Amino acid sequence: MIPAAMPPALAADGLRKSFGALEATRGVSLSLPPGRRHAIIGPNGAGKTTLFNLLAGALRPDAGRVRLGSADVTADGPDARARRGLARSFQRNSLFPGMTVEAALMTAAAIAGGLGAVFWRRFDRDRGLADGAAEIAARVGLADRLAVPVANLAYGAQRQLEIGLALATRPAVLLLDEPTAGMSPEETRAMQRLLAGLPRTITILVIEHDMDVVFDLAERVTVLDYGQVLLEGTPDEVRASDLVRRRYLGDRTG
Amino acid sequence: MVIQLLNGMQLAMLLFLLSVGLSVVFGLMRFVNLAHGTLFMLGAFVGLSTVEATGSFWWALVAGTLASAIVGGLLYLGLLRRLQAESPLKQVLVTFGLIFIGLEAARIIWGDYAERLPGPALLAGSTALFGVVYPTYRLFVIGLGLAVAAMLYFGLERTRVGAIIRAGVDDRTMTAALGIDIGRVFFVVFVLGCALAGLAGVVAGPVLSVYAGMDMGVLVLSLVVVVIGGPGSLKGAFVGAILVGMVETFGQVWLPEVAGMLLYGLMAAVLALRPQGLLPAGPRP
Amino acid sequence: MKTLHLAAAAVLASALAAGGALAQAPVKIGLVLPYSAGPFVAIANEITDSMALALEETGYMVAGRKIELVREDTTHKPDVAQAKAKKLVFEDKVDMLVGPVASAELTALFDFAHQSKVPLLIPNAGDNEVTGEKCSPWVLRTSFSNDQIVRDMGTWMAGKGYKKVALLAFDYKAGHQLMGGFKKPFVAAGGTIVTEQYPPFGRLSDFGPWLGRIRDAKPDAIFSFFAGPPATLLVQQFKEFGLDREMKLTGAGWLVSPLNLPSQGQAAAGVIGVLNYVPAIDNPVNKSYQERFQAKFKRVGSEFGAQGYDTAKLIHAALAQAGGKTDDKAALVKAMHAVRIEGTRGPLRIDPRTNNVVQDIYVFETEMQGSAVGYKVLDRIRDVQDPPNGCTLGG
Amino acid sequence: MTPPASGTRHVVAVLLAAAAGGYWLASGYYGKELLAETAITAILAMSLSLLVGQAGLVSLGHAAFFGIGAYALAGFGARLGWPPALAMAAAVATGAVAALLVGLVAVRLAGVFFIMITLAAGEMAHAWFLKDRLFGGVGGMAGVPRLDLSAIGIDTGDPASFALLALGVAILVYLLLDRLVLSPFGQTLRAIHQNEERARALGCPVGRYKLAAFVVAGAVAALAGTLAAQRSAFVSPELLTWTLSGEVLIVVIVGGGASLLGVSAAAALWIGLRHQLSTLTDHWMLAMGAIFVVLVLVAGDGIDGAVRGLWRRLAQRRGP
Repeated sequence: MIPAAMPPALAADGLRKSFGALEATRGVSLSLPPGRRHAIIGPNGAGKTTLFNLLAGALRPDAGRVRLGSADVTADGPDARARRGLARSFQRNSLFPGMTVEAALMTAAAIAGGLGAVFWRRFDRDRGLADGAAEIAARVGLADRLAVPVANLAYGAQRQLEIGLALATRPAVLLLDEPTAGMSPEETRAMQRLLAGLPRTITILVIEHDMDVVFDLAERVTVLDYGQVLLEGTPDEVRASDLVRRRYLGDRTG
Repeated sequence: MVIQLLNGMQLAMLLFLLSVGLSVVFGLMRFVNLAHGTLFMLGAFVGLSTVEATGSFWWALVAGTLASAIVGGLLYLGLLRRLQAESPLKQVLVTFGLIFIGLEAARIIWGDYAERLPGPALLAGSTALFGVVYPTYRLFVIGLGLAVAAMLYFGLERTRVGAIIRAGVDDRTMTAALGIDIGRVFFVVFVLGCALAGLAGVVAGPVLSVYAGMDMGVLVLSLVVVVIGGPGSLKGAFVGAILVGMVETFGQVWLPEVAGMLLYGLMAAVLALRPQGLLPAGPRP
Repeated sequence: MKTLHLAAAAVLASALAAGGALAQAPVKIGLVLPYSAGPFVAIANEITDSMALALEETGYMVAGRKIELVREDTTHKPDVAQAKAKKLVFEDKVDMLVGPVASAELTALFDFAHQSKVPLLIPNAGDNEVTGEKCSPWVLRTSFSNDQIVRDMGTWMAGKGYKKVALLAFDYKAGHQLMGGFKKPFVAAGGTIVTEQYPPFGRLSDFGPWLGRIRDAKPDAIFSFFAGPPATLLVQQFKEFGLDREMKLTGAGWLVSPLNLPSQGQAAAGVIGVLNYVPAIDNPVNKSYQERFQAKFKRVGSEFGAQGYDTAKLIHAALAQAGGKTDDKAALVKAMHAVRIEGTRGPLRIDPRTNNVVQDIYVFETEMQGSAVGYKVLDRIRDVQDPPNGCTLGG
Repeated sequence: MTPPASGTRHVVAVLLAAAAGGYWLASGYYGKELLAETAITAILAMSLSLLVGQAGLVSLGHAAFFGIGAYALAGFGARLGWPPALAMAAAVATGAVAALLVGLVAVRLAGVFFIMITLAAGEMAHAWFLKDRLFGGVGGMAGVPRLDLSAIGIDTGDPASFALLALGVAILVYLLLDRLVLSPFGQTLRAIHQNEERARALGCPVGRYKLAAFVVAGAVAALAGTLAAQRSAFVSPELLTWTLSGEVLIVVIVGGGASLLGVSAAAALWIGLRHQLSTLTDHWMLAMGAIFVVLVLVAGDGIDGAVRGLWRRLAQRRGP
């Protein structure tokens, strides 16, 4: 008997999704072993966001399957997938504008920890949640801004909190939707450092436009084009590919 | 049976005149105007006073329609415009407050007694139709409703303003981005809706009685029409009105035990299964 | 209650101490009526205005005491009606209550009046049970019971050749009481009920559907019970659908109340009604009432006003009989039982067996009188008195 | 949206309770009635505040659960003859079940559509009781029993005692809901209100939480209904009209939506104002309507926000 291989942390198999006549995702398959850093790139309209939403559970595929570890989560919504250890960030900041940084991080941890059903304890006096929030804040570089209302944070700091909220759920798999979108070069470098410092217990899949970020972080890269996988390989392989250069990189880097 | 159908149709056309403005305003601005019924009542009362002064139903029709349009326009400019960016909650509450203001104002001006708005002599009596004898005035109501529906349909489908309104219902930001003054379109639509509510009030005068509080019953009915048909949709308002008119008419006779709950049940079912309404306006994601 | 008696005793004592030189405290009558909201505002005002007319005739005086009306608004809410009644009794120390109009408010008031032993005079609400099985020694009715209005109408109509009748009323308690009260004697007198239609209560309504069904049943007449805007609707639609050529429209007289005539117009002509009052009643009290009412308010006084007027008359007569004394409420009620008055409706008294009024009932018809619709009395049924109906006040 | 600092909150709560107590001592008979009505309205408003202020669910059918609680008490207590305490508990449970049934459908909708479906549900309940025969239809039914507290020496038949009972229940409801609002559950509701998509992405089964809030609010509204039925020993379809739902919604918004104490104060304001105005004129609704239109327009954050704004300004003035 052959011992079963460790299942991939996140896998997609033959995902398809159409909007009316438009086929946005046409049979995409992916497999991320635990701890992998994986990036998805592709020109605008290649179907990156649709694929991301299919993986996060915001969209249901017309065909194909999504697996988280050993579980088939194809039929699950985003909340059920989150409870199975999947966390995501949003391309446009999606925060809790009425809370402080600390409260937002505590809230995220409370929801992910299933504490939301607790109605007899004080939320704001939960030491465990507060300590966790402080730890996450330190990790995303917001340790000195715990008491600041989210709405008052600068854009870059809001992006950091965006990652922080996802991390607060203690995810096994982290989906990042353009984490450096709209950031200054300086902020981008800070974000790069943040991402590089994340522990290997977290499997990461990132959609990103900034190729420096991609090639710095990713161990494998999937290039999407017209809703299909054009190529999957190591960053070097992708960089070396004529096909990719013609279809995509060429336009940018010349 | 024919009589019941005509009865249902007559009620449906009244509800259509009343609801179409509410529906388009709802669809275009996501704005729930609970005071819409109050403008219906205003039309009826102004019509009543006009008949008393001039003796002419037709002048009443004009005056009631104009009065509701003017008051509606003033309300919009002075009050409701500010609420557009606000949550639906505030709109509901402010217009809810307006209901009571309108009710009491009507009592102060026109008193507590129910009165009748006499119909035009031209339309008195009955007409034989489809083998039944039916009140002529009610046939006029049906005809008027159909005529207004046809005019609105033509206006929406064939004119530039109509195209802008349809575009606005479909995608408000996009329409604004095209450089169209969406605020002015809202205003025109709002005032037109109020005018139709006033028209409905005058037209209803000879069929129902005119009294302070006559708006309360029809308001909820017109909300049912809007929700069932699909907010913002002319066809929806038309079909919704016919559905509500028929369910009211036939339900009360055939299923008197549950008639009171029937319409609300229908409304809840539509909301639960097809929240965009039966005939939603335009494509929506 | 103890404090109330103590307070009254204190007032009495101080009055005696002053050797009667001090003016006595006024008799207070608390009015619990829907003045500000709901469909009965007009009725509330007419009752109050007419009571004031009656009391004006007496100079607001009885046996040396002033009479004072204390108004409280129920806002058409039963719980408010009850709270306001309590306020009148415990804070304003009224000697009796008059009210309400709506049956829901009466249900809310009834138990309070019964338990607090303060006389409650009902100026307009007809629920049979209130002076029947549920009767209270403290709740008196100067208006009518539903059964009293229609009991003799069945026999009357059968006698006039209306043998096949369709019943039409809203589907609620009063509707069923009035239709039931009509039906039994009518059938006993040889009549047939060909159909009974009960539209749901309280909807924006169209009688078309029911009139269609009634037409199919081919009755000689419709007997109906509606008031306010629905009554207007029915009267108009009956004509519009041409039913007036096939049958007679009859009903409890509120159908063509003076309050409705302005909105009903000429369609109201030719309706037969039965009621405890109609403006055309030919007696001196009514004539003077109508003259004064019309002079003051520029319209015809309705049955609601007449009931208010008679209520005030009866209260005044009872107070006079009791020598203006109001401390002993039981004696006051006894005085109300004892007095006989001539009211707008003819002779009136309160039946001690049921606490319901004993009065004449009028059958009338509306007709064109000049350019407007007026009333013609067809028949007068004298001294209509309810049987105890389960009320045990008579022992 | 963040709950107020605990210290001030307790001070305000004690002040409000003291004001109610002072009024109880000073008022006459009718004052006790008004006090009981205020306490009941406050309970109803606090229950709606949980929906509107915390979870962001604007219901225009909340009076339905109020009425269902009242009718259920009449049913269990008067028709079936259960002991009042048991009947009250059963009535609250009935309100919860009714809210569960409505909520299952309603929480799937958002914004205006949620408003519309709660309106429809409320109107259905209203139509039902208009038509029913068991409870007297339009005319309503009297004879609803009051809670029997003679064992602990309280005669609830006495209006002064009943006002205290209603106040006591209001305080209990406040303590309970305050706990709920400050708990992780309350925080989760606020998170959903602020950003439903994010809450879902964090793993929150949003629908279930909304449903839970809806059921709790329905149960508390039913509790208020049982008190209302006891106050007048009477139930009628008036308890379920949609205009009552609208009035309570106004009270909640004027009170600041999320602040339990704010909405309680607004309930007192509402009852007091209505009483004062209606003694002045039969057209009091005109004035009430105008006042509330202005309040809703001007005081964006309600009483709670206005008081806090004033506090801040005063604090600033005292500062450097």
